[in-house]
Amino acid sequence: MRAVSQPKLKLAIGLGATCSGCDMAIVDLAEKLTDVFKAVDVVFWPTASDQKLEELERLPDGSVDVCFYHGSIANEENKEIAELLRKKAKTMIAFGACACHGGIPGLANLTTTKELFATVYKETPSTENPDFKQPSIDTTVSGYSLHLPEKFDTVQCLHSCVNVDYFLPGCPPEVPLVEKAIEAITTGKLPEKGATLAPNRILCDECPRERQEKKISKIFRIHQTIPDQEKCFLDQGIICSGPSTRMGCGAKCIAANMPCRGCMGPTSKALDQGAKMIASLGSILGLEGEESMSEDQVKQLVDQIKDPLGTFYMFTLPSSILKRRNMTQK
Amino acid sequence: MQETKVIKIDPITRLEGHGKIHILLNKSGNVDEAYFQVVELRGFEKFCQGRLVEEMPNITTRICGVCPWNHHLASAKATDAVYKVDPPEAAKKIRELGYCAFFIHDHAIHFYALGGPDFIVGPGASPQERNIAGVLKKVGAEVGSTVLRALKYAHEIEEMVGGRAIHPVFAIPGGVSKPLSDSDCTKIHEMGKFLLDFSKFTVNTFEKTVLQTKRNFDLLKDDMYRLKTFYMGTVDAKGKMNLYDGDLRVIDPEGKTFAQFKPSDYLKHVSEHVEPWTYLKFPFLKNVGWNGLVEGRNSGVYRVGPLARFNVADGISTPLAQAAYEQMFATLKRPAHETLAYHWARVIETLYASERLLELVQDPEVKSSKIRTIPTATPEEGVGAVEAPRGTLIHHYKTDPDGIVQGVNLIVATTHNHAGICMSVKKAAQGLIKRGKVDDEILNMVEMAVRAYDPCLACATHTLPGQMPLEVNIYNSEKKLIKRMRRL
Amino acid sequence: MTEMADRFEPQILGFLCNWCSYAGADLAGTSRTQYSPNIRIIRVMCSGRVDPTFVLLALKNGADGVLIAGCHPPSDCHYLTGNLKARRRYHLLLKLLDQLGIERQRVRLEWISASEGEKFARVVNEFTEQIRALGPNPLKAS
Amino acid sequence: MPEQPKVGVYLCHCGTNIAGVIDIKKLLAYVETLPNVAVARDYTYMCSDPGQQLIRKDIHEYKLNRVVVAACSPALHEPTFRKILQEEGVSPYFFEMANVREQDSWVHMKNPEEALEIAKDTVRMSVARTAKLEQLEPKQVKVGKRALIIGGGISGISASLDLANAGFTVHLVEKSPTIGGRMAQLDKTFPTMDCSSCILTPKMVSVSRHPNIKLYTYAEVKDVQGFIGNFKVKVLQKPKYVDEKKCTVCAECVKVCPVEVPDEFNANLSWRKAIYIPFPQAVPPSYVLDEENCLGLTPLACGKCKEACEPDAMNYDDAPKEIELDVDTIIVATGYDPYDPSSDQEYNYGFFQNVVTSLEMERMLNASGPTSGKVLRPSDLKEPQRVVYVQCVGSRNERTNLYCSRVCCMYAVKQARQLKEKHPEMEVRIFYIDIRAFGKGFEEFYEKAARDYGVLFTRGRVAEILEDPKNRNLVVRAEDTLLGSPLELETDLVVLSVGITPTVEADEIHKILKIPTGPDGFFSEAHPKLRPVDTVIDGVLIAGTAAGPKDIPDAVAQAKAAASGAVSLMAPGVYTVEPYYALVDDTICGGCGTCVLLCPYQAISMENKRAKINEALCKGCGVCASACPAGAIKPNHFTDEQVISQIEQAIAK
Repeated sequence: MRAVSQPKLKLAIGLGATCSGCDMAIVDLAEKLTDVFKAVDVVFWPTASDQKLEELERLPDGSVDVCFYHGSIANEENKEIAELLRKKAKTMIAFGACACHGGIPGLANLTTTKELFATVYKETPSTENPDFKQPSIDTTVSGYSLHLPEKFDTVQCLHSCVNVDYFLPGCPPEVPLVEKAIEAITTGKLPEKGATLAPNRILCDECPRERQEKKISKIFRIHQTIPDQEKCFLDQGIICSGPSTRMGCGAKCIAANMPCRGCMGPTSKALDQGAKMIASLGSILGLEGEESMSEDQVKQLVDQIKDPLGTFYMFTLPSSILKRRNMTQK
Repeated sequence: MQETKVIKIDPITRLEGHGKIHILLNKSGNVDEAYFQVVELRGFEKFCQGRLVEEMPNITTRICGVCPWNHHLASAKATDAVYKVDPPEAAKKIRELGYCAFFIHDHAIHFYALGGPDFIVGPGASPQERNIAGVLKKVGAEVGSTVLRALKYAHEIEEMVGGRAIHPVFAIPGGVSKPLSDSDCTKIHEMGKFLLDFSKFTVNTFEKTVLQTKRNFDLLKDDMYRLKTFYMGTVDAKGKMNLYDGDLRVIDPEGKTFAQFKPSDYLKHVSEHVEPWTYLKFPFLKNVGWNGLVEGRNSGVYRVGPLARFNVADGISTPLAQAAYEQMFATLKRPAHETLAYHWARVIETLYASERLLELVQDPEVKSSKIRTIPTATPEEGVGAVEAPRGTLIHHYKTDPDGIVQGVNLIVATTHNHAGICMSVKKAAQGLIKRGKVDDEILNMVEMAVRAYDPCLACATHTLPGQMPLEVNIYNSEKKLIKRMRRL
Repeated sequence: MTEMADRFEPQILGFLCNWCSYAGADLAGTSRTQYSPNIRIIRVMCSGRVDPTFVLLALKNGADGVLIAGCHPPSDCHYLTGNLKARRRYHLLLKLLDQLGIERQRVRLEWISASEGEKFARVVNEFTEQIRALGPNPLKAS
Repeated sequence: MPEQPKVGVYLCHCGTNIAGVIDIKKLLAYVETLPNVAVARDYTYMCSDPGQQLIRKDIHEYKLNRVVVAACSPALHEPTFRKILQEEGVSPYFFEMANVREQDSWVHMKNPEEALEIAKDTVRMSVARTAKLEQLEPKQVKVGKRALIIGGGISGISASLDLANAGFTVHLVEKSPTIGGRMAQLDKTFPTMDCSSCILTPKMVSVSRHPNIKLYTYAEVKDVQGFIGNFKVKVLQKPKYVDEKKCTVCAECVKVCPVEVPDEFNANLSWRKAIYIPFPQAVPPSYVLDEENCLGLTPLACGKCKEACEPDAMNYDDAPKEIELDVDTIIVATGYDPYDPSSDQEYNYGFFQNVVTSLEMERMLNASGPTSGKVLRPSDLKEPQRVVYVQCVGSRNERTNLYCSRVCCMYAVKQARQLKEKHPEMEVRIFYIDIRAFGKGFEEFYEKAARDYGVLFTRGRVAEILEDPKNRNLVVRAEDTLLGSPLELETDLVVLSVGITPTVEADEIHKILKIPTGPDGFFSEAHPKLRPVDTVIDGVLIAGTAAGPKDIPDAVAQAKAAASGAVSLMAPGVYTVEPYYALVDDTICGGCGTCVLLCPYQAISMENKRAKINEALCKGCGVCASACPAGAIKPNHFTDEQVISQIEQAIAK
């Protein structure tokens, strides 16, 4: 632990488009690691205590040692806040799946604000909106204009908006990782910038299940079978993103007998988690008897995978190579 | 100074989710109008289309990291319905067991960290004080460690049952993924006992700090914090309050049962109204109709959440909670319209959740390994509802024969309460802001009206949350900004 | 020539396996078979080396079409079965492209042996016209 | 940290091949603007000595550490230029070839502007790629002096003798009870007309006598593991039930054996016993008892041969032997099977007795054959007066095989001549598409057959063969494509000149050794011109008809080539493996096991939760690398970074 004499580390916890699960994770952390938190001085954490934005604005640039930023950038306000925090913080850490990779809300990149409004404010069965009123950026009510921040068509992860020094993935990041990170920060033992503060191996490394050399002939969906708790999911024909996903989460989902969906994102050597899943699954699926397989049989085989995008990019669409669905297609 | 002002409270702190409040003052500086805005939207309803329906329990937890459990379970129940499967009793009980732990966790955090400070530390205290630290200072550090321990235990139980506490993964169509071992149950039982004591203590703390503190109790009963609306909540077969399953019951402002129905029939009873100035919709009772943000019998506005559950239920199935429930309605006339009484009902629910958790963990069935029913029917459509800490939560899915989601509809607690919150804000503001006089205490007391609902805008907007920073903008009659106070 | 000027000229990127398709392309050369000048070629050892990541990158970098060419299945593959892996990945990738709103016709898998110089030329011509009809890669703008 | 790349770019005119289409000046001007390019030049022939000198000079003058040559296909001159770098002290793997001839100037001759653009893009991609190239160290493996030769036909025999004579140990594995193969079945060989067995038998004997040759007949290769210098071979030898050493070939057993079966050596035109010797000159000279046909391998069932055997060579307890061999190189000489025409309805082979194959004819012509040299028609065992040959049966036909079997024309002419020699009065007619007489002395041989022997040649494919049920005479319907008139003629005997097809066993070997086959099923060479006897598997070579149809001289020539190929691999004692193998990044791999079964060479294994790649087994295809969900596998010289650098430059912005 660090010497008490040192000045406390100034920590800011900022947020954009987030489910606040990351906040909760930090609360847990505070519960579990009171002594770690003794070493830091939370100068800014809107979720947990009252602070005025002015206080943050008044702080000299770079006066905050570290900022944990969670959530993605989904509207103009998120962007402003991210930029402000970047100015104030010496070290900017993308905290959690949304900030690192876009997270599940990043799946909104499959659509546009326009489509989304149509669904939410019109098509949903409980909505009663015959003349399709929809939220607008500026509305005048009883003579006053109310402003709504504009929602971006494309959800961005933090590093596509501001310069990020470190990445702390997970949905939400697991306590041991955050603990290590804070440890590294307080002791000034951070790796070189741009690093991800989690092991660079894949989940299988910490997965206790027994594995075979991979070959799959039939895909099972989780509700269709009762997985053997001792055996690798893929060996049982259940899609698991573990092989394309960074370890460090403690394989808790696996322990709960549920396959990995990739919230930690890919390793530093894999550019695009989804593409990698396609390459690996495409290789091991139908490996047996591949020589005698007809084109049609191959098609049927891969048709067992109903939602490749949703399954393989569940957490990383905004940080993937194509980032979003192309909407110009006729 | 006789200028027209707009006070923009943006954003409100110590709330989950993202929103703004605008208070419009008239020439005399009194409150003319008040608007409560939810400023973000993620559109799960849209991008969940095309997903595998069995993944929905995992996807929809990300609507909210504060209350992922209710989404996880409502979603799982919806997928049960989509696949027309009835999970084994054990699975249902395991789901409810974890849910109880989550309720304790969520309610405790709200009482001690988010809502409580207003009473315990006092609405006038400085912002730096008005937080969990301040609370612990007031109630004593040893209490602090008890609270932290309780949160830790609840968290551990959630993790044991759900795989993870934040964003659990265990519930799937037809049951749960993992059974509970004997040793799990023993541990849970031990921790459960502590949680029960903790809940009793919390109820006492509430009584001491709120009921027996005149200033606070007056505040609680003050008319500016009262709202006469319909209420909706879940009741079991015996009409008792239930958090995991049951019928939805609606009572009118006088307390008479207005409707009782299966969640799957919600469309016959609930509709949503859209306003252009907020991303959040306004649900209302279809059979009363939308008449704007007004109180009373002729307005379709209804409220959900702890107070609503207490108002609609005929009682609570566990002894201690039942006693506290009776005591509450001995003090307040039923149905209770005092918005701040949400806090009271909330702490009593903590007690219920602890009692129920102990009941369940001692039920031999939760150790059964029969926790899955494999679906055989062709998936079509299904509704799943639970009582979230903040009120009724409804998930509704349609799929194609492959189980690919075609349509999603979500109505979450804070959305049900949206109209209520708006009206509470206006009422409180009208009661508090006179002749343009606005200070931090006043603003905070306005926020208190909102905080009572413990609104989770993360949920409400399913929709990007982040908590609600507070911004106060005072404009002159030319709508020029002359003063700004903003919290983030 | 002038009216050709404003005609859309697709830019196609081809991943050719070293042993069959690249040699096939060479044969087209040695036999002086002329074909559309719209393809740029990257040599890989085997069609099984082509990572879907490469295809997405090519599209992201503005390629209007991507050709993957390897040895004829089942057994011509110099590495015995690399082409079969390529085929399965390809069909899975097409499903992903659908979901990403990219016309699946922009990515094409062909079997071209070392002796099929003519076929290589024909494939490039066909593919060029197919993409021409499809129009430019929508991602080019971004 | 890799040092800053200094790239030298060299544009080859290739005479006018490139410069005639691509404006080299413009290209040069463009190339000079590219990042990292220290020097760019053009020259008429980069591969020429002066051309090479340019590069050598610049490497020192400009301290070049990367070289790009824009010229022909890397398949041609990559080795040439790599050698230059090596000699000048730069790693040869820092070289990149931009193919602007085969894939540019030659295919866009009428489109010089576009050709120039393509050249720019191609060179730009190459230059970008060189920046990502890595220093690679070729691997050395020890290689001993032991060779395995699969197949004891003339190719296998020649290769064995050459290697054995050069002092190498040879394990020769033959599936049938004797070596000799197809050649032993032939009577005479074209164009020299010398007797096949007269030239073959001595070689067979010297194989059996050679101290360096270990012979395994009646045996098949079941499994091969490992790599050059370290092949582990499993051979399964079937029981002969006769002790070769004791057997005196007295034939007493044959006399008593009650079982008769068709004699495959005589193309099933005669009968043999269950205990038999394939042919008198068989090597090893011993009888063999084939168990499928024997009554029962026990005195109870029969046991007559055992009683009859003076030297007591019979051993009913003989059992299959599994033999394990360690060898350094392998030559595959599995030979061919004659095409089976049964499935071609038009010829009615198998229905009309008097339709025979050329191999059947060959056996009839043989003095020690089933008819002791007499040509008889099967229906009535009379000597035919009219014989018709049908060419290209099972060759040059999209319904059967597209390729030319290369020997049918000549053996048909040869047999025709033999027939005319025996029966000058006989009418022998050959229906042909065109006579392919390309070999040494072939044309003369063919001329002579027509001119001096009066063999009749009719150009045209036989459409169908009909039979007169009474006398079993045949009617051949064809079109004389020279006269352009249909023609129908009666004949006594039809000989189908059947082609050459890969053996059934070849497919087994293809799977065991993992050497690819072409569409026709023959083994593929590593390079059709430059490496005709090598396969893609280091240390595995091919010879004879296993690699494609050929006649005896070509087969022997190729066998000798394979032998010398094997020598050049084994003689140095070490072999250098191209460093195109894949590496596993241990800091990434989590041991998911995805890659293991994908490797066609079983080069990947799991060692304490990490994938491990055997560099000597790996051929660098990169399937594992693309499949690795962790991105942990890097295939040398085709790494993600290298390919991506090309992708990023491919599309002119």
